[in-house]
Amino acid sequence: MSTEFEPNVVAFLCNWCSYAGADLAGTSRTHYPSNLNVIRVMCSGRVNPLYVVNALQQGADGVLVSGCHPGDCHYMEGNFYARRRFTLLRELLEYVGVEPGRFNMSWVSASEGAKWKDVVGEVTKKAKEAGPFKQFRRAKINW
Amino acid sequence: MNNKPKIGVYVCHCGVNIARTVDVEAVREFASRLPNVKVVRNYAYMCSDPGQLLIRDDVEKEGLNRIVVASCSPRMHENTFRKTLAAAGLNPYYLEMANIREQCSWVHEDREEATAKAKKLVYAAVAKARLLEPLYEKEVEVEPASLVIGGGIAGIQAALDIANAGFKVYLVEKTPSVGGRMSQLDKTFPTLDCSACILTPKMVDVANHPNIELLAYSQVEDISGYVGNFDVKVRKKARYVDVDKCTGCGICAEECRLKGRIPSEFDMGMGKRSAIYLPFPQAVPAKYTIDPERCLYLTRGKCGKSPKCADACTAGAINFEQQDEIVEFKVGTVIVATGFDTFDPTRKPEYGYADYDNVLTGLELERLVSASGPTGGNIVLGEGENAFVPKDIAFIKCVGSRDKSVGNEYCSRVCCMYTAKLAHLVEEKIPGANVRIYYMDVRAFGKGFEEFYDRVRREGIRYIRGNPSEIFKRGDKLVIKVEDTLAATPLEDEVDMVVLAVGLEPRKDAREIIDILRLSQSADRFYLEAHPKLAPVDTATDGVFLAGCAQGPKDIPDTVAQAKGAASSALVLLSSGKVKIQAQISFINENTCRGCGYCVEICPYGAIELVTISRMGNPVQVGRVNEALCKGCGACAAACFSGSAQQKSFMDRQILPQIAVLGVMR
Amino acid sequence: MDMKKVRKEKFADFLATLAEQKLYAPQKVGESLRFAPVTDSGKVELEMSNTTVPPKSVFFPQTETLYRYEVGNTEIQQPAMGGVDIVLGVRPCDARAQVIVDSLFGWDYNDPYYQERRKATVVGLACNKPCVNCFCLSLGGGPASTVGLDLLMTDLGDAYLLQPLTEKGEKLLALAGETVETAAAGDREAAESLHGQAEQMITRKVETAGVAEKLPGLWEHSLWQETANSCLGCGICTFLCPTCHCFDIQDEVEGLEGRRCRMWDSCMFKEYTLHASGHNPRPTRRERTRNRINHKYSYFVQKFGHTACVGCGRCINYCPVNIDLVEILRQVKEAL
Amino acid sequence: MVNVDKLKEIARETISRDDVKYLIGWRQGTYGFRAAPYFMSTPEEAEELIFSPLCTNNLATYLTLAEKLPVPRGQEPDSRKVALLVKGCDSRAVVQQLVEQGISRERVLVIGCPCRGVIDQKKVEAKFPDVREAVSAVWDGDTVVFNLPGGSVAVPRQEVLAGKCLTCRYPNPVIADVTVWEEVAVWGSDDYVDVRELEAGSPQQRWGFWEEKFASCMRCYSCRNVCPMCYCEDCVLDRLNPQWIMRSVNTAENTAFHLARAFHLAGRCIECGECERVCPVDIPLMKLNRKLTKEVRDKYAYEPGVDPEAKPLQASYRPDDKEDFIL
Repeated sequence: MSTEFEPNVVAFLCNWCSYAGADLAGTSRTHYPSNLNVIRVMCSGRVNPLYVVNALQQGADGVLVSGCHPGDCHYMEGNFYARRRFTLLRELLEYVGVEPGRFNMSWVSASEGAKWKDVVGEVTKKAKEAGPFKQFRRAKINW
Repeated sequence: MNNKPKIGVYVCHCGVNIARTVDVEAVREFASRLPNVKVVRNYAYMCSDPGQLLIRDDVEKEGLNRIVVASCSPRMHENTFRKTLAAAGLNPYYLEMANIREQCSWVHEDREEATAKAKKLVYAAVAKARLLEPLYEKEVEVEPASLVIGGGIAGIQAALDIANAGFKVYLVEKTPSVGGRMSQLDKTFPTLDCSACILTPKMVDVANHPNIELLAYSQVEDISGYVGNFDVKVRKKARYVDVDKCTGCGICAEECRLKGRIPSEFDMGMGKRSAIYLPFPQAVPAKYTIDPERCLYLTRGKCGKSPKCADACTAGAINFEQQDEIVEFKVGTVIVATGFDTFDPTRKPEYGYADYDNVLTGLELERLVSASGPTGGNIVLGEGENAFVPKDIAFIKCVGSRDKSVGNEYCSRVCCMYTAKLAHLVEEKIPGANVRIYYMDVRAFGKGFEEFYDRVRREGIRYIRGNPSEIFKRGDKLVIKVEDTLAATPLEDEVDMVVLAVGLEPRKDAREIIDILRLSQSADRFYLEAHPKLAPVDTATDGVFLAGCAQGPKDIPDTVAQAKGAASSALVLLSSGKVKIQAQISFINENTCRGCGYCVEICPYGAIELVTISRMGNPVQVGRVNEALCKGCGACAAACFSGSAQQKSFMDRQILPQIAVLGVMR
Repeated sequence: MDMKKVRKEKFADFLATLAEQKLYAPQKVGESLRFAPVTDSGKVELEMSNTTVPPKSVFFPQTETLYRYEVGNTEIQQPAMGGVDIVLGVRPCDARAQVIVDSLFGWDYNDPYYQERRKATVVGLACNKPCVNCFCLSLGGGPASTVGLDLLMTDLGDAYLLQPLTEKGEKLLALAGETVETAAAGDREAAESLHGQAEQMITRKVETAGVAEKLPGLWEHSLWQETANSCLGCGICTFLCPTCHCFDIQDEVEGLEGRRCRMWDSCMFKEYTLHASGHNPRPTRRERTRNRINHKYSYFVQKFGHTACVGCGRCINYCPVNIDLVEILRQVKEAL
Repeated sequence: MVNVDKLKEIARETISRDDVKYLIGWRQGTYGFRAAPYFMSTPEEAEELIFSPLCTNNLATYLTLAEKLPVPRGQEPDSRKVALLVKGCDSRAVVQQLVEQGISRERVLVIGCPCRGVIDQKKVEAKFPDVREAVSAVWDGDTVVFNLPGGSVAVPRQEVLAGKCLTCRYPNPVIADVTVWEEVAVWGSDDYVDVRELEAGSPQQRWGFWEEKFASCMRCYSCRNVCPMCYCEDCVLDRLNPQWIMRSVNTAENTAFHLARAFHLAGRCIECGECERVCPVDIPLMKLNRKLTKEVRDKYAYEPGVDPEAKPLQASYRPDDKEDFIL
């Protein structure tokens, strides 16, 4: 077994597009790294930006939020709000010294199983490059 | 009541689909050590009857009260297992699924990695399952009636379908008569059948149908409520004619002092009418209306010694005292079929529509070629001594469509074909006419369209590829400045008549319905459907459907098809009589809500409103969710600073433990 | 006990003799001063008015693990206790404050975590220039008070005079060896003169006599509401108070590992008295403000015989809205 | 220009009105270069009112901080207005509170005080370290004059004004029922130089900048409590269920707290600088807030607290919002 650093990525997927896209990747038997674990929510607009901070704090080395392409939101507008929130959150995270590769967002539709595979590959690679997240990781600080 | 979580975890092999890559026994063993987990089992096919029976037995024997199924995607079998829970006497929302097939065993090859991930996913599901709460799907009754807004062909068709199924329909039409745009057309492409001949019977059916209440010359003022229970307020504008007495004989119009002096809307201003009028001969209802903005008596309070119409009306139907009337009723569903406006070509001043009499729009030409039109079907320009029959005729396509400069990026879908149709009719009516069509592209995509386009070209109509830059007058002629882009030559084409194939636009007053029904607009400003592919007649508001050009430009068959679709969607609700309300909806903790209204702004369904409550005697404003309107997207929850807005089954306190597990577990 | 002195150029060497010990001294953390473990003697900051965070943070850390456990396992592991040998640079007011806090942690229960740290040697630093809001004189202290100290340092300009007060203080000086020298004749007088000058600089005064007795009678007095009007309800006054000692106990779990810990709490927070039922016996800032003053100047006096205030002035210096304890006490005094 | 007598007169009139509950202004503090918030309910109290370079506190906070006491059965809640003195920056807080419906317009009477900048107490204390008694100050041209015990000293504004005042673009109230004196000319502009400086570093450098600062936080919540935009009944950041942030005070929890606080202020911070001013351990919080203010301005051309009719930034979107980082 290699002792190479394997990042831990937490992903928030909307039920209608991205989660379905991820299911399609499975149905099509595409293969991708196992570093990413999914939390299903109904809409990317449901993802509270503090989830991302919390995930980093709790041990994630990378976080992904994925929703429907703009205009395709099952709830019409959720991903537009998400886009604003996470654009700002990303700026804030980088500003305090979180590496740019750690937080990502993607639009993956229900038909884009192949894109999902690429996205997983990409965010895993970026998190790997950034290394273990230490800045404000909660675990065992001051224990 | 002991509701301490007792969780049963069921790990599915899915034959070998999961078991080949995931060590299900290891996952089972791992899960058995997790907090609150009482029972863990492996089974070949959890979704099979024996699989489901396992759960039911354990619930009964072990007293389980939360179930985690680690199997395929919840998008696949969540409903299956919810039913299993219900059958076992558990609330169906005590279920959480771990997707270890689509998002684990099928996408990972390494058995160790896949097993590790499956454990994590199971743990995350257990962590959430501990905190699940029971949810209840509420049902509301559906009022067995429907409102159709707009009396064009879309509204007529939808109304007839619903009425024929046995439900009451209120058909509201803004103008004095149903019929809409289709009634103004002469022939329809590509079959060239007479528009009026196929439309009029339907109009009459609407008027006579026992289930249809036609509210012509009326406007929707307000709609409140939610799916199944909309409260509608309609303003019936005063016609100043008692419709019960009016026989439609028309003597009043003959007698009117303003006879022949008011441009007829129906004839696009080219024909003339009286102040009391029937918009067109086949109008339904065949009742006269007094134009309150023109009638001398209504505008000046005086019409000679006495209004001639009233004097002439033997039925005594004229009533200048008539007032607008508000009609209120309840419906279960609403169909919006408000149609379109044609593009106003004065917004393209280079085409000289405002400057030159002989520049017409397609719809104006339509009236000219119509036998019921102002010229009796003869294409004659000018009046009196100057009247002439044009010989050189040019059409310009895509006027106001596919044109970012006027804000319309979309294709209007009908202009290519109506241009071909009109060109054909011109050729037919003016022997020897020299007709050419300036175009960017020809889109003849429908049934019989390409054949018709081909026929028209064979009839000698010239298609010249080029987008004219200017039209100006030279002597008696109109000159079109254009570059033939296929020949790469600049042209100055002298013609007698230019027909602008204007595109379709949303109604100028489209906003009104948006505000009333909380609809959205797509980028093209037409009403937005719930899903462009899979819910093309639905809207974001449950129970509200779209038909016809209100949703986007389309031709008559598409309009009718969509109207039938909207009607059948409405009928699903009407005939079942009940509608289920989502269970996984949002709620707001009124104790902690600060009333900032972010959720109200964000909710795409207008499901949240601010209400004033008393907090220890102090009036405070808080958000409140209308459960019938909420669709459970959770956008409010993400926007809420105080965490007061939450989505059931996706509450912060349920998601944070999932994050913790996925983060902490390596 | 012999007085010594350490020349400033030798101060680093002096600290080096304590290198084996776990030494805490004022240092800049972020943008403010507090007591922190010394890893680099160059970072020790003694040219200060006082630390923002009082040295109570050493003896009674803001967050402290009491024990650790695994979820589902009844065994607990206790962390190592102690970890502090010397606390250097403590102002006399803060040293007196710690003695006040001692009575709390050794009253009905001897708190081992606290007591273990209190075994540390406390090296004081006399104030040559008290701050604007110091009023220690009114509370029985002073710029060179020795209460709670094992050794008192006085800044003589080019050297620190070292005055051992206890055996622990002597021991520390013994360790210092060659880095310190015997104080010269006149050093003591110089120090005393500085102490006297410092006392002169203290202009703020409170009259504490009778306050404890009077406070209960002012329960419904309007001064509490007037004070609370501008109060933000933050924790500055209590967190920075060297005698405030309230704490909360929480279990914090990460995955399957957990710990029980305690952390400072503040009676100025709404949650402080919030019951699980939702009832809050101190529902507004008025009650909370009243409680803070009553606790320091009445309840504590009744229980332990002395006020829980040493006049360090921090609550006044740092209050963002100029709520001034001296002023409140004046109002209490004047109230009818 | 600053006619305090006029201000007192207006205050007296205002407080005499039947429909005004109390008036919040400033008065001289108890020591040094301080002013203190001042709650007045009688006309006589107006005598103590001041408006000077010492008046740093943003009193708009008190509009939302005011506790609603239980109304005894059978009594009507007090619906009288609160009158409030505002500087330019403070007035933006009032506007934003209106946007977010934290207050209702008819319950507030805004008395506008065009302002020439308030002091940074630390800068002044560094200049006059030995001053112990309460000192008043006035504006005079481009200086601030301190009436020290030994005589008045004029100091150029640049040397003593708070950082936010040096880049101030809103010295005049953007909302007011009465404006006490004529507007002052705008002198500041803001290029977010401080933010850009930090942005230029590497992630390691940026974290290096923040780490110790966040580590030094005691979570006294003064930054949150003083903020005129933070007025939730129950703040998520110290809630126990769900617990977003543990009570433990350490770098991880403190950082999460500050990120969450800053994010909650995205598109809402009106840059009154109070959080930074009150921080007892001097965390440069405005440097954090201003990052988002800058992004909000650059990306969405949005500025909070200037238009009471505006939609909140986080509750609106444009279909063509930038999305260059999205995969």
